[in-house]
Amino acid sequence: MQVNEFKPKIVAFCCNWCSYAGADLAGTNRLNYPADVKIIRVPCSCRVNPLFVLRAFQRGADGVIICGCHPGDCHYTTGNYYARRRMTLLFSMLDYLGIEKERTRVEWVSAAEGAKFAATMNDFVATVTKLGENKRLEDLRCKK
Amino acid sequence: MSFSNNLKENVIRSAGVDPKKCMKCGKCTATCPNGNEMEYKPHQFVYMVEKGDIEPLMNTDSIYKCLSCFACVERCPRGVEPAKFIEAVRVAKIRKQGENHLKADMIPDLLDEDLPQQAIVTAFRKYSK
Amino acid sequence: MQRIGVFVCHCGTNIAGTVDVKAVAEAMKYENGVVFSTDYQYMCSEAGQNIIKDAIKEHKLTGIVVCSCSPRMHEATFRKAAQSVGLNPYMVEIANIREQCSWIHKDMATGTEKAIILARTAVAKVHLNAPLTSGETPVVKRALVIGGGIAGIQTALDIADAGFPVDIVEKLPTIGGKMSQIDKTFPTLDCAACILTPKMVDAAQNENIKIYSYSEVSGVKGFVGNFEVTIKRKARFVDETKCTGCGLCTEKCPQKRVPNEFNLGMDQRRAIYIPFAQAVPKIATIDADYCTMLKTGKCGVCSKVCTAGAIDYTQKDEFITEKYGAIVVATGFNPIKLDKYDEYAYSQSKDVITSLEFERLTNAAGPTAGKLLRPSDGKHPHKIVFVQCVGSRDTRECGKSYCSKICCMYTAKHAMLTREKYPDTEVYVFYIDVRTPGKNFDEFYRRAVEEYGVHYIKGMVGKVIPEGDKLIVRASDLISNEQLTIDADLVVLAAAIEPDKTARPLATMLTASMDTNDFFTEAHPKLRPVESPTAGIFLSGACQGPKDIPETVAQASAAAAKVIGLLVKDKMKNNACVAHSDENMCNGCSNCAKVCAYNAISYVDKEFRMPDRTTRVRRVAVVNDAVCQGCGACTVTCPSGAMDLKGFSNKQIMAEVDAICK
Amino acid sequence: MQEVMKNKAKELLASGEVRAVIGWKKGEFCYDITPAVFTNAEEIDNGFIYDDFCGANLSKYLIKEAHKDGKVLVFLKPCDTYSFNQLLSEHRINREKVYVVGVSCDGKVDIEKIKRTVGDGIIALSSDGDKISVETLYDKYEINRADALAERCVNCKSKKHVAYDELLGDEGEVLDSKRFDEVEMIENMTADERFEFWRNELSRCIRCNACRNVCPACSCEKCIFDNDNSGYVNKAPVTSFEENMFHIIRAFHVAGRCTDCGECSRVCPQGIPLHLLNRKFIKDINTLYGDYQAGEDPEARGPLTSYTEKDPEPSVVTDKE
Repeated sequence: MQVNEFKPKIVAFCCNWCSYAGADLAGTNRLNYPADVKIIRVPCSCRVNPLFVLRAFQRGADGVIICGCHPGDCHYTTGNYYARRRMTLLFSMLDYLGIEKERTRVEWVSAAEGAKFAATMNDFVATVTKLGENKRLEDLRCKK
Repeated sequence: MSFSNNLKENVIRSAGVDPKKCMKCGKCTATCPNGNEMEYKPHQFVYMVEKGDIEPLMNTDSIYKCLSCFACVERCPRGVEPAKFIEAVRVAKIRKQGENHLKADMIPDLLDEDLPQQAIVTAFRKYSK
Repeated sequence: MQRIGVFVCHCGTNIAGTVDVKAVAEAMKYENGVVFSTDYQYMCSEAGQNIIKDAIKEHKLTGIVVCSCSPRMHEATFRKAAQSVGLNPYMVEIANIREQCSWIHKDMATGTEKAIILARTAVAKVHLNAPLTSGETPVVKRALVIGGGIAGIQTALDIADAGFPVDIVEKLPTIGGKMSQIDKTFPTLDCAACILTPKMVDAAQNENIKIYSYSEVSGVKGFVGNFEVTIKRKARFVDETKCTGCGLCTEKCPQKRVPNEFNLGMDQRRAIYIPFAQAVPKIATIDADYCTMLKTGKCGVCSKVCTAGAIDYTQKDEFITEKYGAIVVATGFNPIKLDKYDEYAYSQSKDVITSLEFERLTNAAGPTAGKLLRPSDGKHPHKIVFVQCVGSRDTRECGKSYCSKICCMYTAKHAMLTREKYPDTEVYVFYIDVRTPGKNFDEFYRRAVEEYGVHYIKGMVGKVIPEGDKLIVRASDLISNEQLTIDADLVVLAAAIEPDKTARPLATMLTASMDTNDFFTEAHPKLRPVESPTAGIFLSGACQGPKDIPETVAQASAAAAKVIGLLVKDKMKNNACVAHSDENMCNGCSNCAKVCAYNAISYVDKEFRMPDRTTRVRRVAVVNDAVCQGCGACTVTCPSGAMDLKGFSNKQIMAEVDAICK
Repeated sequence: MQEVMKNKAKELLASGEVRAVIGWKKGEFCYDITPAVFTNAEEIDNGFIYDDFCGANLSKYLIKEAHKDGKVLVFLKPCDTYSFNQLLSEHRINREKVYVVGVSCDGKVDIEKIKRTVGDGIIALSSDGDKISVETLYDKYEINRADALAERCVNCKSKKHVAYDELLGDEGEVLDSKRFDEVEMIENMTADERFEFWRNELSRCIRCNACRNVCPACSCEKCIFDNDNSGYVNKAPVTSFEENMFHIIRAFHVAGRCTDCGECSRVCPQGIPLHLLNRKFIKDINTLYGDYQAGEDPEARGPLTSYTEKDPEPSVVTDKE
């Protein structure tokens, strides 16, 4: 086994009503996914400011994923529709700037989709691990 | 991909409408002025195209019984436009070399003095290449 | 500087099995601002809560972090515990080290490491937490029901029975709605009037119910608990307080040629009229479009015959304003206009009628006194064709893409009743599908076929051609795969139903959302079916989607229950985690209001003192705490960052991000 | 044209119809024309100018000027009227206090392009139809005007005014511009090339904030980068990340509101093609959510404050090949 195995830092923004509950369900069902994923609870995916995504990358995150209710099921009716447009445009811009687009993702996970949550995280961590450390968008001051 | 699948896709593509939109109400057949003359009625065209069952449609004279009056197109509640499938099947048939329903030299005998000019032109368009 | 306490829960072995809880508690002691850190078997137990309470008091904690199960589980528990010893409940943060840590990781080292990071993240957030208080707004204990059909009546009765005053606003001179026009009701075939009119009388006599008939809502201000509604009372030129409803004027009025809308124009009424015998309120109304006196100033017959002296030709529209805590929308439906369906010859032949017209033709109080006669020549029809899905499930512009839901059943009813009363009549029903989900519904439809001999034909009518006194119906029979031609005497079209035209402008006034078909949208399609996403607005009946009477009544009562649940509260506790706009930074650009699903944001012009001692008036956003639900959509759309969300502020979330990425 | 504009300005000032006039005046050099507020005929006679170098978009100045008492006259070129409309839709300008005079525009000249040919030391410039005569300390030159046109004018999107009270000169048409070609070229690079391209461009940023200060969409009362409470406060780039971050955030904040007036690139002292960031958002919005031109219709709802249920998923970006 490699000694200095790369462990990515993954920030997951989860909406309180669907995806955070989906993450809880993954736990209740003891579905394993890497410990590299750390979840931040937000009321709705529309609360996620593109600035938060950039901030995470600045502080050395290797991947950022945003999870919300499925379109049409938003607890606040329309929040995730706005989030969808914002994130699509942000990701497209990051890609345009040459940042690996695989480091960003939006996934709709309902409160009943514990298995999907775990599978999504496994897949995302694997993708980001393959990419390696985030070098293109990080602030060297923040890196220890 | 099998041949029949290709044929189905070709017919759907040249019809330019989606048979899956059909809710099988039968208003096309109800409204068809020539429906009882047809072996396969307009609603069957839609259904059979969707199933990929196109050979029988190509071999029936129903494709020539359709008057292209577009009553079914006008009245279809789902925008399926059955006449376009009939037209597409007919075109698929005619495009096969030598499968024309009428040969050009047969037409003079069939002409009738009272036949409107437009009908003659339509007949040429519809029954031959 | 905060004084933070950290409490790590073992949850038996649920957490302690894969997380070294002692190590987590120990690690937290060295975090900035943490003055106390401990672990315990079950933090949620009484003993565990006491540890928290004691520590808050002893160490003068200003914020706490509980490392335990999901906040969705016990956040409320720990907030309550904190509050009981004087710590603001919003100074409590939960680090979810069970569902999102111990339960998904297998080895102790990984679990412990992650738990420490999660705890540290929560500590970082608590540093920036501020005590929050939920605002409170008093609730006006009065409800408004818009629409006086069976939905509105039922909702009003239920609310009134619970002891709350409720007003019904009905645009027509009488309440009763569509149900009053219906003859019999499926699947029991009891007469509609027999079950509706007692309810109308109940509503009129109930002390808590006030009926504003011939009135419309013309303006809505305010928010949940505190709506201010302007009601336009249209001039009916009859003094409501004096009219006894004797009906003498409606017999003497010389203007006899007014199409009677209650019978869908199949007969005529006078210019002064009472819509039907059981109308509530039973007050005459003058139709200004036809009244000779109002148009030319010459006549005055009604005034002369009225012994009560109730006629007042000078009456004007009157506007009244009333406060309400909750508003129920019950604006109902109408059959669509069929002028775009020329193939069915509706506008060409009097004998092609809609199903609602058929109801009136079979109703004892209808234009034919209940005898089924053809509108054209008054003859008894011997062959009747019913056409279903006229305009329903039709994606063309003239149609409605949805299923109107009630037509299958009422057509079965019409067919059955016709065969029962007139066994010599042949009845054909053309259908695409027969949809009968409902208690005793399919049995009802089968009875029409099996006992009454109604001919159900799977197929559709393509064209109806009036020929002599016959209607030539050309149709398809898809089972036998042939075209049919039927020479019918009467054709009945089951026209699609659509929301009442008044619903759209009303929705704008209420800021309640609607779908593309103008049906009101519910707050959640499954779990909150009688509430609009706009707080304090409730939905009753067909305004939310096509419904039959039992469903309408069920929804009406459900809406009433929701309204009662709101009105019993003296004050409403608002969500504490609401958006807040910093007026010094706000540009007044309106982008936040555009994304707000609740219309919680309004704008005011405010005077600001400038550094050079001048003043400047700027437009700034103001969030209504009582309406904001705290989703945060506005915070992201705000370019200047003036808008922030309490409890989930930009700085708090970024502190969490920083802690995770450390 | 200049004389007509001067007369119009003087006429309205004299009649008391307007309190002030926002126009352009000469700066230190003959080519650095700057925006200016004129309050009397004398100032106009002495300083008002309208020539090939009046690139500045005057709409942003209305935010401050139109708050004071009395009406303000402003001269707007076609592209400026889009910014004006956008500011109106965001309630930043009181329409009643503005008298908009639309002026026709046949493209403005980019002094950097001229300098590339003639070098420094320009002392005089005059344009005559298709030619521009340049006199430097060292020599005289004549160059084609078309070769000196600013990039945004070469790819002009519209010569039509979308708002005005009065029009001087001829009204033009909305043009079928090739403004997205360059964006597409970058899109077609590999990720590594794109990263290199932008690193090369953005690393030159000195955070002078000129792009922000000139931008009509960047007109916040207080910019988050200057606000200690925002959590994003950041006044000068310390690392490469911050250069990226500043420009991404700025572009995102104006996404859906940017009218593509091109002022950011015009004023950038480092010559960073900032408009290519904004155009990327505009291009994405057009392809993903339907054509939208900010400022075209002040009543229209911006693409980021609206949605449809059938919007494409973010995976159109993250999963594309």
